[in-house]
Amino acid sequence: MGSEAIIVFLLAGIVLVAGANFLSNLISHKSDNPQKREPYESGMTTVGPTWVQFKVGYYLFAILFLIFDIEVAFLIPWAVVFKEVGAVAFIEILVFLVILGLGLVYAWKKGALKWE
Amino acid sequence: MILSINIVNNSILNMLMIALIYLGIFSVAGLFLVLLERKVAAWFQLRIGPNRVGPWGLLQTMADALKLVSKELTGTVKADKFLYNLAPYFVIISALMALAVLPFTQDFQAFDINIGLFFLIAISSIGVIGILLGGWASNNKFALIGAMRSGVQTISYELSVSLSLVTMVLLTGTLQLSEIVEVQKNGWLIVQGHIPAVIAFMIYMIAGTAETNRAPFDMVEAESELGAGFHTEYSGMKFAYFFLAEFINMFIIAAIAATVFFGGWLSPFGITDSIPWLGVFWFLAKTFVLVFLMMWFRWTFPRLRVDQLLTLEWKYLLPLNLLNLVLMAFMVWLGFTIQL
Amino acid sequence: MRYEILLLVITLLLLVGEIFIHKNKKESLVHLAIFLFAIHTAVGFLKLEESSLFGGSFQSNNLIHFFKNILNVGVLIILLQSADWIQEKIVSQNRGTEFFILLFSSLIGMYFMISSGDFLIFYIGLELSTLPVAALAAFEVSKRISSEAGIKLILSAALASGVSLFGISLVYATSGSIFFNEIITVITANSLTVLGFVLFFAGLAFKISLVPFHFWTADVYEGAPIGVTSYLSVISKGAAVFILMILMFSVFKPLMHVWEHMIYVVALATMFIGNLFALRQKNMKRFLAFSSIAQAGFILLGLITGTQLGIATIVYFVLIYIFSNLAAFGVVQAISLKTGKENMDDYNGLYQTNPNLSLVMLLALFSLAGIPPVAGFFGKFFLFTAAASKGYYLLVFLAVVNVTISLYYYLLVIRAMFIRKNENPIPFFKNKLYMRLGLLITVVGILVLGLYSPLYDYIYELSSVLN
Amino acid sequence: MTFFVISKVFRIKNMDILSLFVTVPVLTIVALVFTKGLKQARIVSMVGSFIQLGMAINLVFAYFKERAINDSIMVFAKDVVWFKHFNIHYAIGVDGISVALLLLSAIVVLAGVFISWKMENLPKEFFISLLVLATGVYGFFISIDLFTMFVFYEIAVIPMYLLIGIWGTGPKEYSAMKLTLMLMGASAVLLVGILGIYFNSNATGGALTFNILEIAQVNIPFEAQKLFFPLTFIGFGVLGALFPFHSWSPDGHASAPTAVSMLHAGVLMKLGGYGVFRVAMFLLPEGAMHWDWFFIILSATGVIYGAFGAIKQTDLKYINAYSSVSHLGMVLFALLMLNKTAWNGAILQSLSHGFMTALFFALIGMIYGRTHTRDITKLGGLLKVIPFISVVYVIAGLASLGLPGFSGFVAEMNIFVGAFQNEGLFYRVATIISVSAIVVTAVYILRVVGIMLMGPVKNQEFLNLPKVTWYERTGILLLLIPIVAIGVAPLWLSDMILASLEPFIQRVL
Amino acid sequence: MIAGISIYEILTVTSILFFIGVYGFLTRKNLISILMSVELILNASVINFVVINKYLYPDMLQGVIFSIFIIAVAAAETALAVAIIINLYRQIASVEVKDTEIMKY
Repeated sequence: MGSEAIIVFLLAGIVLVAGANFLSNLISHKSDNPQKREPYESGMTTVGPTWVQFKVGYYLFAILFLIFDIEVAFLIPWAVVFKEVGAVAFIEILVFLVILGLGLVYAWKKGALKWE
Repeated sequence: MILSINIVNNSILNMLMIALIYLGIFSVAGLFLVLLERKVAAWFQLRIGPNRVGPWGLLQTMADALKLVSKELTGTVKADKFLYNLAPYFVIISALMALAVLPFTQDFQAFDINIGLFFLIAISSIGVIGILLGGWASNNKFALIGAMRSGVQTISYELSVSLSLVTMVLLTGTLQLSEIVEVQKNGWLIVQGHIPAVIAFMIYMIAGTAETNRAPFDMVEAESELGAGFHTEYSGMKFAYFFLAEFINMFIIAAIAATVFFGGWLSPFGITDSIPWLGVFWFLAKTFVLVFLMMWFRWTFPRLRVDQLLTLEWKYLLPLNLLNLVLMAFMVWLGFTIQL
Repeated sequence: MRYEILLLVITLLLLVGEIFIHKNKKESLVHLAIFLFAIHTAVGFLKLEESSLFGGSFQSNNLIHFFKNILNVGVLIILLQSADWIQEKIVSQNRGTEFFILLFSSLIGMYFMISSGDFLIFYIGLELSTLPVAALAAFEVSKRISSEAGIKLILSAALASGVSLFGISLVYATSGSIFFNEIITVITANSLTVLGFVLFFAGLAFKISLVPFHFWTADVYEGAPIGVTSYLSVISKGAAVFILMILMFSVFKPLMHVWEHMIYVVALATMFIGNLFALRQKNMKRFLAFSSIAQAGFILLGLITGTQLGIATIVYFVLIYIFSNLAAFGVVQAISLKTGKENMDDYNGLYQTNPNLSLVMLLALFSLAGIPPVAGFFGKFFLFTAAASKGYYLLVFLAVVNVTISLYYYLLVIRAMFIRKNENPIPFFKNKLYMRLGLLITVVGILVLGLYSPLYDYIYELSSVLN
Repeated sequence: MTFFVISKVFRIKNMDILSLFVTVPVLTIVALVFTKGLKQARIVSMVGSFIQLGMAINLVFAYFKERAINDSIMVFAKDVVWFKHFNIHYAIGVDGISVALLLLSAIVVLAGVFISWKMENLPKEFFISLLVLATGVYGFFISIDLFTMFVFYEIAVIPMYLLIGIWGTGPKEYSAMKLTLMLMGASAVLLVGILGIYFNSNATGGALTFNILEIAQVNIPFEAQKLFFPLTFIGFGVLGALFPFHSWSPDGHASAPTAVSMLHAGVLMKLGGYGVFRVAMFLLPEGAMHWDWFFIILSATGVIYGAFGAIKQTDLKYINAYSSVSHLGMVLFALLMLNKTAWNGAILQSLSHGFMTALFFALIGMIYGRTHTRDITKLGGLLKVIPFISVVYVIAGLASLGLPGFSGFVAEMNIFVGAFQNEGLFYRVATIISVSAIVVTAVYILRVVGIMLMGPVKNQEFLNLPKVTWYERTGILLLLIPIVAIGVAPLWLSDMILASLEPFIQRVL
Repeated sequence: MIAGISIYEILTVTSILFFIGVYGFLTRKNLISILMSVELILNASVINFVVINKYLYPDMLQGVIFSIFIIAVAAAETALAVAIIINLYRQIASVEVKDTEIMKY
């Protein structure tokens, strides 16, 4: 008995969705109609493929996020022990954040944060 | 021992019971929040809102739920069936698991792990995978655009959420939620940390609202341009999951804020310390005030454009947040905190 | 720590400059970067105390300082040689400073890697030294070949570091520590440790591009900008060799009876495959890529000894190799920049039009091949001596056979430049100051390093730290 | 004399008489770098080579003077530590053998410069390469440290590639590559041998050393000798055209420009014999005894093979190249005979062949320069057209086939007398086979003389060939005089060599 | 520590994970898949470190700290790799390995 609890909640979530789906299948009214299974596009038939190359800006932000998220991953342990360590921790994180901040400013100036 | 609730002695049975209780909380809270939203919306617009089904329309969402259950589960032919069906699981499970670590009171917390806050941050970002999957697998242009927007928005604001929480962790020195609440016996963190804590709270609320894709940050499902966004192709119960999860997420965001900034189940000035179970009341009260705040946002602010949204996060909130973090660290280092 | 901090400050300065200086004045940053790095290199030669920081995670001694100086000089040469390219092609894209920032970051990573006192710093240093180079390899964003080089480099590097990490985790499992000085005391040659070591070695072998982990080398070298290619082939390889040597001679010394055989086989395979593939290359960059694979094989001859002699010869060889290879790459870069020609056939009749460049190339190739009196001969001779000191006469013999094979293809280039005639040879051009300076330093190095014996003696003195 | 002047100018002490052999060519090269055009280049190189010749002659006299008061193995020895930790020294010194070979080298280099007087194509680079080669050769002969020796060996070999590749004729790229690779491959083998000697040089507990004289003090274990003797022998032997590894030589000589052929056949190939003698046999005597039979077979085959190869060829240069294979095979053969007389003969043969073959190549170059063909079947009656060249050619040919009165006779005489001193059927058979090569030599020499020089003029264009110029005369005479001198008065040379053979005899026999 | 599961089982899993990664790296035809294979290898190492630390050397945190750094570095690596892949995709509209082989031996 311990971290199995997480698995229990996982299963509970699955049961909830699967059960409700099952229930819905059980009681819903069904009708067949080919138009119903078309993708919705404001009443028009879809033209061209949907899965196309997407705007690169999204990836750019994803990459930026990755970097800053990892930064948070380092900040969390630091934050936990900050009270105990004190001055050294403060200075070190200052260096860390200054470099990161420079990175952010750099991305800013390079136009990586601009959504075009 | 992670599970802190003990209902029956048999461990397996105990777990099942807990799971069931949480499922109950989950659905009831979801349904109630939906109703609340509609009522709040109505009040803001000087309407009455749902008032036919049950007293004051209390059963309105129950009726809606029944309607949704009785609808046929359809999907488009072009969809990637497996991923399409998988998406709801992600959003539901992540919401449910996040719920499980929240301390409703001292004793009512499904599991109290020592990295609680970290777990919350981690688990809350899984939901976006469900949204991305759903939007992509639908093979619908609106859905795809919605999903992509959701992705970029969620991950962006995730940073601010995490950073503002980290700012508060500086005060607590622990990630365990129960201990975070414990620390606040000397005063809620928003008081202890005063200026930076207030800033952190404001950032957190903005970012939290955005992370749940709620207005004014709801480009994801901007009706006027994207139909229904990422869940355009979802109907019936499958739509309900996303709908439900969104409201639960709102609750979770508010609950975290209540726990971290406002002392969780602690009563103001310890007025109900002698009656522990009243903690639930205080917790829910604080949470719902914050939920109301989020709903207030929704009906007050106009929707942002994507570029404005990203500008807000990356050019304002994030740098501000980093500075705030340093400020807080500086304060904690020099002991400028307020201890009641 | 002085090296790291100073270079970090320079890098940040450049970053600040990049952020705040107007687009039209970016060119001055190129000069500034080279100037600052030259100062950094010069400062590196000042005396520095041996020290140990972060509870033994970061170590430095005079040998490491010396090696960092070697790397500095190498990078300085690369910067000088690349300056024209940056000024002509890159600054106009407003990315000139990034080149320096990435290069310096990578160099900081190498500093940390070779100074590491535990596997964590080692790993971080390794990655920090590799990742910016991958970005640099894909630096010419409009060129497909450059992107391919970048992707190949980063994927292989990621695989290598992953494999390496898995090996480290196994070593950690058996020894219970990631600190080198603690591992030394407990390590024994049990099968799990050996497996861990082999995986770890495989990871570094990727970086040094030893056979059979060399597949990325030629493609990356061909695709990447030449400055980056030379960085990969000398600095990156040199640093990896150095840390591999340190680790094998200290931490993994108890496994010596295992890795001796391994190195023996790998050395032979690397030399032969590198050389034999080099024979058929037409593109100068690919050609030099395979040649540098073969050179890595020679380095292993020093590695197999596990003695002070081995360390000294390897460091000495790497030093000389840096100068020789950079001279060759410098010429290729100069020609490629002015004419865009990179094939060996284009070099036909080069001596008629550009005698100085041809002579530099001649010296570089002789040095790479190991022809006296240029420095390469001494480096190779001492490596062979080191290997022979352990009685590996057969290995030395095969290595020398390889020297002969390599001489063949080096002579092919010399033949093209001096003997062959060309209808439309590369026209005469005059290099700019930086390039000339870069080539001049390498030429002086090639000519002087071998004959000036106190240098070797100095390295030998320094090498005693491990024993 | 010259040395005196130089030593005054450069304030070099008397002991540095040998280092000058390296510094003067290097200074010449440096001077050449700053020259412009053919005229300046050839003047500078001529002056440089003259100084070298002067130094060499001076060295001979100085040697005799020094020898009278100094009975150490090497005189004018000098020793500077180079790489401390490997115990590598820049150690130099000469004995009679080296002095003789240095003299040979100086003469051939000077003759080579004269023969290349009209080098139009890239003259500066040509003379630089030539002098680099000369530096290597001088350095090799004065070194008594294996490492230094190896360095100079390679320095001497590598310019050949450019010399043949750039200024050669015919399939020059192929020949140059073949020559370089085979010689460098040989040096690869040699390197292993040297390292083997080095790591076994502390058999009696001393430090590892590269110094030949120091190694000669210790007895290297027999096992090591057995292993490293063939490596060292082959390593040097390839340069001395040891039989199965000789194939670079005909191609290389045929493609090389005249001066290079001269220098190569006349001097560079001597490095092989000298190295075999000085390193392989001197340092590894037991190995030499052990492998004696094997290399005798190889070298005897080389003698015969070279001779027959020369018969078959029609290209003048090939004929001469194969004849070189034969003659140098005889040198190696004599060295392996392991007795004093044969050794003396071997050294004399080296010298004699050096002058002779250089002369041959010089003459061939002149003939080719005038007639534009080296095919003897297309030539004829040259005696009438260019008498000077033809007469010298006949003289050189007679010297080559060992006519008394010329150097060849003295050398071959000594070799065969020495060879016959060895008892045993095997040695006898080998000797007889080698002796028979003399007959074959006579055949091909006379064949060439007969076809090319005698008879009617086959091509009318040949009637108006240019006269022999003064520089060509000088070059030829430079080479011709020693041939005659050795033949007529061999004793002074012989004495010098014999005295120097003493340490070898003590160690090997 | 998880009750009832010994270190051997977990190490077996990570080894399998590792070799799946290596196998995937060598056989996959898509650059993104290759990247994912690499991530598998890294994750195998991460799990290894944590598990070994937890089971064998629970008094020190070296393995856990190591794993945090691996995660961070892996993220940086992925970011860079994806960036380069995107750049490549913009030029050749493909992320297949076979399309990236214009350079041959």
